Amino acid sequence: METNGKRYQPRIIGFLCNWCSYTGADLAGVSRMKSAPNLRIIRVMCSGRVDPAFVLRAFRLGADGVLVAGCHPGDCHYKQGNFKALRRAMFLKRLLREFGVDERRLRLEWISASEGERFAQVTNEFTEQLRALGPLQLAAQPEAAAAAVQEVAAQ
Amino acid sequence: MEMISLKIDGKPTQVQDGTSILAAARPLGARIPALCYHPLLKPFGACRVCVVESRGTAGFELVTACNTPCAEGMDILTDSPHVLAARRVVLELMRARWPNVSILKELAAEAGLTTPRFGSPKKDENPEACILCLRCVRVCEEVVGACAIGYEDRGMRRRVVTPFDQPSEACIACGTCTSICPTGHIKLVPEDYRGKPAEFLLGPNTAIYMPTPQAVPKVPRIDADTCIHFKTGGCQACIDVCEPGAIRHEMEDEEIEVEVGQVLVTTGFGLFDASAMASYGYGRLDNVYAALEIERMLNATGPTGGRVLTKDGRTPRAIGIIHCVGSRDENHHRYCSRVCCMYALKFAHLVKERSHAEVYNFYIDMRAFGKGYEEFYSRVMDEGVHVVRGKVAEVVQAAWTGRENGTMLIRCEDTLIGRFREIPVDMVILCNALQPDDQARKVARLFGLSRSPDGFFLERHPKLDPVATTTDGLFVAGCCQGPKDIPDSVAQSSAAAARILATISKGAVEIEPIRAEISEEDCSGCRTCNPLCPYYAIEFLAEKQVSHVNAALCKGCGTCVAACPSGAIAGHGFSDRQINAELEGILAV
Amino acid sequence: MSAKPKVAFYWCASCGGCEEAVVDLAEKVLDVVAAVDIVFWPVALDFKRHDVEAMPDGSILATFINGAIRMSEQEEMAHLLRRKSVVVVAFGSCAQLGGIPGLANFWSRDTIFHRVYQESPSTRNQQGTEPALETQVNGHAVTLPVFHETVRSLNQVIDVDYFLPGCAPTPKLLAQAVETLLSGNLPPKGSVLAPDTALCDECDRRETKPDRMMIKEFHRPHQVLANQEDCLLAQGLLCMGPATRAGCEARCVQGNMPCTGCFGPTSRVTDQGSKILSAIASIIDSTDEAEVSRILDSIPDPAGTFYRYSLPVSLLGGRRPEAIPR
Amino acid sequence: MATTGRRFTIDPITRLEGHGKIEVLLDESGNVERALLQVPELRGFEKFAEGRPAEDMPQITSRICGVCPMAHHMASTKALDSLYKVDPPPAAKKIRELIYSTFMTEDHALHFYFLGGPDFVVGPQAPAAERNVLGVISKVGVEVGKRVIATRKMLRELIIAVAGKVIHPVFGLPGGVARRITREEQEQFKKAAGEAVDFAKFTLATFEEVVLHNNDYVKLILSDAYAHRTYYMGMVDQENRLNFYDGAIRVVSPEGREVARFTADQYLDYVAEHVEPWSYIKFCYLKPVGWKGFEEGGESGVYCVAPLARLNAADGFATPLAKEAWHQYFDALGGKPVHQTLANHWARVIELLYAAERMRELAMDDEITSDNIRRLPTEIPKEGFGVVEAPRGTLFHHYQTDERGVIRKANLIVATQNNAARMAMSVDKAARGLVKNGQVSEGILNMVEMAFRAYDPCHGCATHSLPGSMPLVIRLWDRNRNLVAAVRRDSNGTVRTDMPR
Repeated sequence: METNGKRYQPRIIGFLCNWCSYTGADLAGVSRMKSAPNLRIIRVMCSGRVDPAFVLRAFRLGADGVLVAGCHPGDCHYKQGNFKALRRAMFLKRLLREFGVDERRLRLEWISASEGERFAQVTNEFTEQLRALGPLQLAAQPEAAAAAVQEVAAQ
Repeated sequence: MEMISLKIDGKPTQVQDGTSILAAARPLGARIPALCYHPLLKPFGACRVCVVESRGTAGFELVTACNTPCAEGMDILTDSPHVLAARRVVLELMRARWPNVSILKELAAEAGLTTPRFGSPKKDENPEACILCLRCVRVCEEVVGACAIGYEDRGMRRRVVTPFDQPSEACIACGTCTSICPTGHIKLVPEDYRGKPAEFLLGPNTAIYMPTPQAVPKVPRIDADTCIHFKTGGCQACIDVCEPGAIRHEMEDEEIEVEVGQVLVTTGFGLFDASAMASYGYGRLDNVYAALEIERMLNATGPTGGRVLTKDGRTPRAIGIIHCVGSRDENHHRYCSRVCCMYALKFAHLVKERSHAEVYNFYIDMRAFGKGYEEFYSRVMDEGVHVVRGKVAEVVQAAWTGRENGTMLIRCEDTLIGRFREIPVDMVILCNALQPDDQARKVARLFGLSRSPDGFFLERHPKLDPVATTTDGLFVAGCCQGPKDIPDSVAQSSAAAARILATISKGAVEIEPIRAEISEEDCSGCRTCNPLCPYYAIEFLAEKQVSHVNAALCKGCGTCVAACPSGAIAGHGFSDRQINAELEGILAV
Repeated sequence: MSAKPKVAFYWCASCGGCEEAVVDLAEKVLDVVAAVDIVFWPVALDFKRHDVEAMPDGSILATFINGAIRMSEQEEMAHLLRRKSVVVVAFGSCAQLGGIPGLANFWSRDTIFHRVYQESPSTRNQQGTEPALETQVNGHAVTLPVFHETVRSLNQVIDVDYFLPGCAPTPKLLAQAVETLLSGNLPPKGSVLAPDTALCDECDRRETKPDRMMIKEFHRPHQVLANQEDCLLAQGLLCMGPATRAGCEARCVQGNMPCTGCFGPTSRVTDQGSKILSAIASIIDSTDEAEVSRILDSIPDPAGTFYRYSLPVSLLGGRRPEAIPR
Repeated sequence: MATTGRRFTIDPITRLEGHGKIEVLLDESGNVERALLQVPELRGFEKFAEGRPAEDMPQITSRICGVCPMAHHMASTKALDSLYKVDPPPAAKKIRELIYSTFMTEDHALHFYFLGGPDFVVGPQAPAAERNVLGVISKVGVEVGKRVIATRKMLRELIIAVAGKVIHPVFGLPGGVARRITREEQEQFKKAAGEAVDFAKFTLATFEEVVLHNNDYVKLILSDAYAHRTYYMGMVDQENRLNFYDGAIRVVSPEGREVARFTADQYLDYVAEHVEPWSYIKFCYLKPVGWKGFEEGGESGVYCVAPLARLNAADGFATPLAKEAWHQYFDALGGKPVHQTLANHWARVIELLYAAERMRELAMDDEITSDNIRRLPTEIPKEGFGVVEAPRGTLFHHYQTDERGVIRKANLIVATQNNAARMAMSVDKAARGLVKNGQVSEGILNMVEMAFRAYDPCHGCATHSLPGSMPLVIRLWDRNRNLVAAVRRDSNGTVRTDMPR
């Protein structure tokens, strides 16, 4: 999709678990793999740390998509964290639907530390998908966002 | 127990009551032949070859020595005319039925018998015919205790059989019957024999054996699967013969729990099963060997004493060594097993050293990367080993008759000359790939190790931390982490050991400051977090009605932080505030 | 003019329940009347907007505004009262969070109008008449205030000093709030004038919570006979208590019904809905996608349930305009 | 002042989903051409109910009105019974009606002493500043005032105990109620009910003494200024006796003939709503008769609800004291139907007595402490209807759901909407009677105010005036949209007429 002549560049937030996905991303880099620059990574210790509020806030602050990536089921460094992430993501997708936000804008992936290639592929694929979906226009609630931002500042 | 005195061939002797005449006579040098008699078995008196003359006041009688107990004042003759006549007739009758059985021939000759006068309706020409001594049936019952065989019918029609002539369930394939049979009528036939040295097939062929000639510790062991005792509870003959009394059948496997602070995982590798590549004929063609089998064959203490032999015992004229079997192969393992090139060259070298066979190495790339390896490579070249650069397409049987001496053809493309070639060989050696052990997955789960796509255990960082894992106190070394040769394995495990010792000597463990903390005044005691902690670090303080995080147990995953519905749990290191600030930042532009 | 501190009450898009809460001060209402000078209370006293406009800015000590902001005139009054008041208190769930009327943010002005004035089965309206900002009646232009596209909480329209939560706030909390304001030592700006722990803290059933609260299936209140002793969440009823600020003394739970979250989140949580979602998802007792999805099916309306009172202040705010079914 | 159209300020009349406005439009000769009562607010519950689980509706719809939340809660709960086709156990029905009667008692008490009462008890001529609960108290004595407050408090606390909350209760579920009543609570109810009945008797006595023994008041009540010959609607039991909680809806003609008798699920055949572009409220009318504008008489579908209408629509009461009062009422007012709007007050006090009596009956019934308080739904939900008599009139809830019981469509007809047309007529009538040749009689304020108060208006719903006079401003516009006059009562209660220029 084209916006003012330039190719539309979706903004993606990636929450990557420290042990698998973040290392995987690192590997992708070490292995000189090409992946879209649209993904902006936030490292967390475990995908289980990802509070659904982070995802919503990311959307509120202008992200067009959010990627949550963790270890493969059974390989979680914290045994079960990724299953919590899975359940939250499944639930969150249902919620997004009701808010009229395409659930594909939230993506949960299992990327192990050795899957640098997969990381690159997911990133590129997701970027293309979001490009096809176009920019996310949330219900205009500037005050809400402002309030949220203030709180962050206040803490 | 009272003693009995009697005379044998005029020699007076004393024996314990109940001793058979045979047992009493043999020590005195009396020559009493016997067929059905065996010292381990109860006397049976079936063959009647052991007849002797017993003189008494009322004249004499002929008795079988094996099952007639001695009696006070007996006067026994073992080679009187009566005895010899009677024995000759017995043997004559047996020979009439089994003319070619060697032991009967010998005894007959001894008894001065030439060709028998009789014929037999059941004449059996077989030199290994069953002479119905029934030692086998009795040993199976009396010693082995398996009772796997018996006999049917009587007189002329008697036969030794398994129940209902079916393969006997009770048979434990101990082979005792074969060894006790005087004519070699019973044979032990191992299944699925593929012309390999027995040790690759049957495992130990005796119940007590030495694992390998160079076993460490160098002590024999009992194979419970083969040992009669573990099957029948009987036998234990070994205990009688072992003077130091070193044998303990009652010993059992036991699990020993050891509490440790750190673990070094060195569970090694598994071998690629070459039969998966059917076109190379492993398991199908007689003289196609896997690398480890050749290791044994080339071993001075191996089954062939280190000689290079084909199945039928000839020295091969030409040998093909195929590299990268299962390695560097899209269909099997994409990685290089790293050790094959060098051991393949070693084989070539040893074969050259011990035979005049031509040696062909079929390789994709020759990887002689280590210290001194390249030199070894050129040396092997100088020894006249042929190398063909190309992946072998298939190995086919070229010879069909015995006279063709089992020649095979190796078909491949020689990429250096760009030609398709067929090379005849007598023996093929396959260099199987190294692959993760079958148990690797279990081990990984047990220790919470990650595995790379190829299935080997994952180190913390491929460059910066190749011996540690993502779990503190857990290290990996050797081929369980990836294919490597001995020097590399030694180096890696030494490194790991050093790391472990460093922590031990420090005596304290540093844990990350990343951790969850519950604020008591903020916690409502809703207990949502309680079941979430994988380390059981969250406890509920009943008296205060709030939950509490044990800082020592908490690993800081933050799952509880994200879950706390009233935001009462602070995630130090990755707090909501920090992450929100990150979000603000990266989404600001 | 008396020296008594001046206090004003005003209402926007609300149900009058907050007003009732004031009346429920019962005998205390007289004390309040005695202690302060109520200068504006359209529901009760006869003062007009022009009276308020006449007051000097900041002459009112405290104004309690309840109700969400839906109509243009409510917005105007809010701004006016903000100017005139030292302290503005968002009084009740609607003013603090948007409240139940805020659920309208799942829809647009047009869809609401269409439903109410055209589609409703009892409505007879062939001409498709709808209320208009300006109508000609006998040649006179008669006007109506603007119905905004979305519902907003008070602090999304004006700067709010304090929040008094609840639908409706309990007389107890109201009395405390008035006391605090009169006492002069004011809490930090932005404070919510209620306890800052979750409801479980004051719930009689807390003791009955199991050690390992994992849930295999959720029930809707009408599907089971919940016992009157044990934690409702443990009984599989979706109780918002763990994610809801205390202060109501767990009245709904005493009525044997789960908390619906009218007190909003604690000060440490921005988005009440996503927090309870996270908590609930965490304690679902399954790692099998199909089963989890089956369990989630037993919660028919997550958005409307988790944001029952806080939709306008939620991070997403409401349904994306483009996505509103017509 | 050509721009006055833009200049006017919005002043609270009383809260009709926001603030009410009255616009009086004059013709050339300066006589009233049209007087409009505007309701300038809407919240749209019908729409945002969609997608919500049906079982949450009793709690969501109660937010329509924080003053009579119990009415919505109960109508909605009954709609769920019908939605799931589940009949509550006897105990549950009794508990519901007990709580509902308790609520009716305290709400009517609220109106009589805090809202409507002042007009009479203190007196229509008294300065507005005195016409509030304090005025009432000073008139009838502090003791009484305390008693009023104490009684309401007692009743509301009982409701809290059983229904969870009094402002927005939670105990209603399809097939019954969520919570048992304990023996202790029953004792409290017995005690409270006793006091409530005494209180109601006392209130009726007060009303008779203060109002009925005062000819001016009686005249006022009977005066034609507040009379509209319309249809009347109310709920009745099998014997056509007035009932708040359950029964059939009965409609009588201006002549008092029964013209319709229907159940909740038939409401669409009898009730319809009319839309005017100048107000956010919809005007109800009888569908079979049809909408003929804001007109009286049998030809016009305009009808009336709430106490006056309920007594007109019923043939009596089920409880002794109320029955007695009923006869007294119609004897004094010349038989059924009574068209005088102000009679609402009297009718309301009688209803107060009935509610208290009914409460006492149910409190005495030991079955209310039964454990069998709910029957679990088994049917697949599709459509449900619920109706109750709210203090301010008949209240309809109508839901359609999917098979999971999630609301697809909701329709609500709230009490005061039924009265909207008749109320508008009262305003118009008052204005016409009082504005002549551009001259405004100051009496217009009281008159209109009295008319209003009598309806105890609670537009859609959530509408009450608490102590004090109903704040009011009326603007008069001439043909050229010039402000002729703005009449308002100021804070000190004195009436002021602003004449531009």
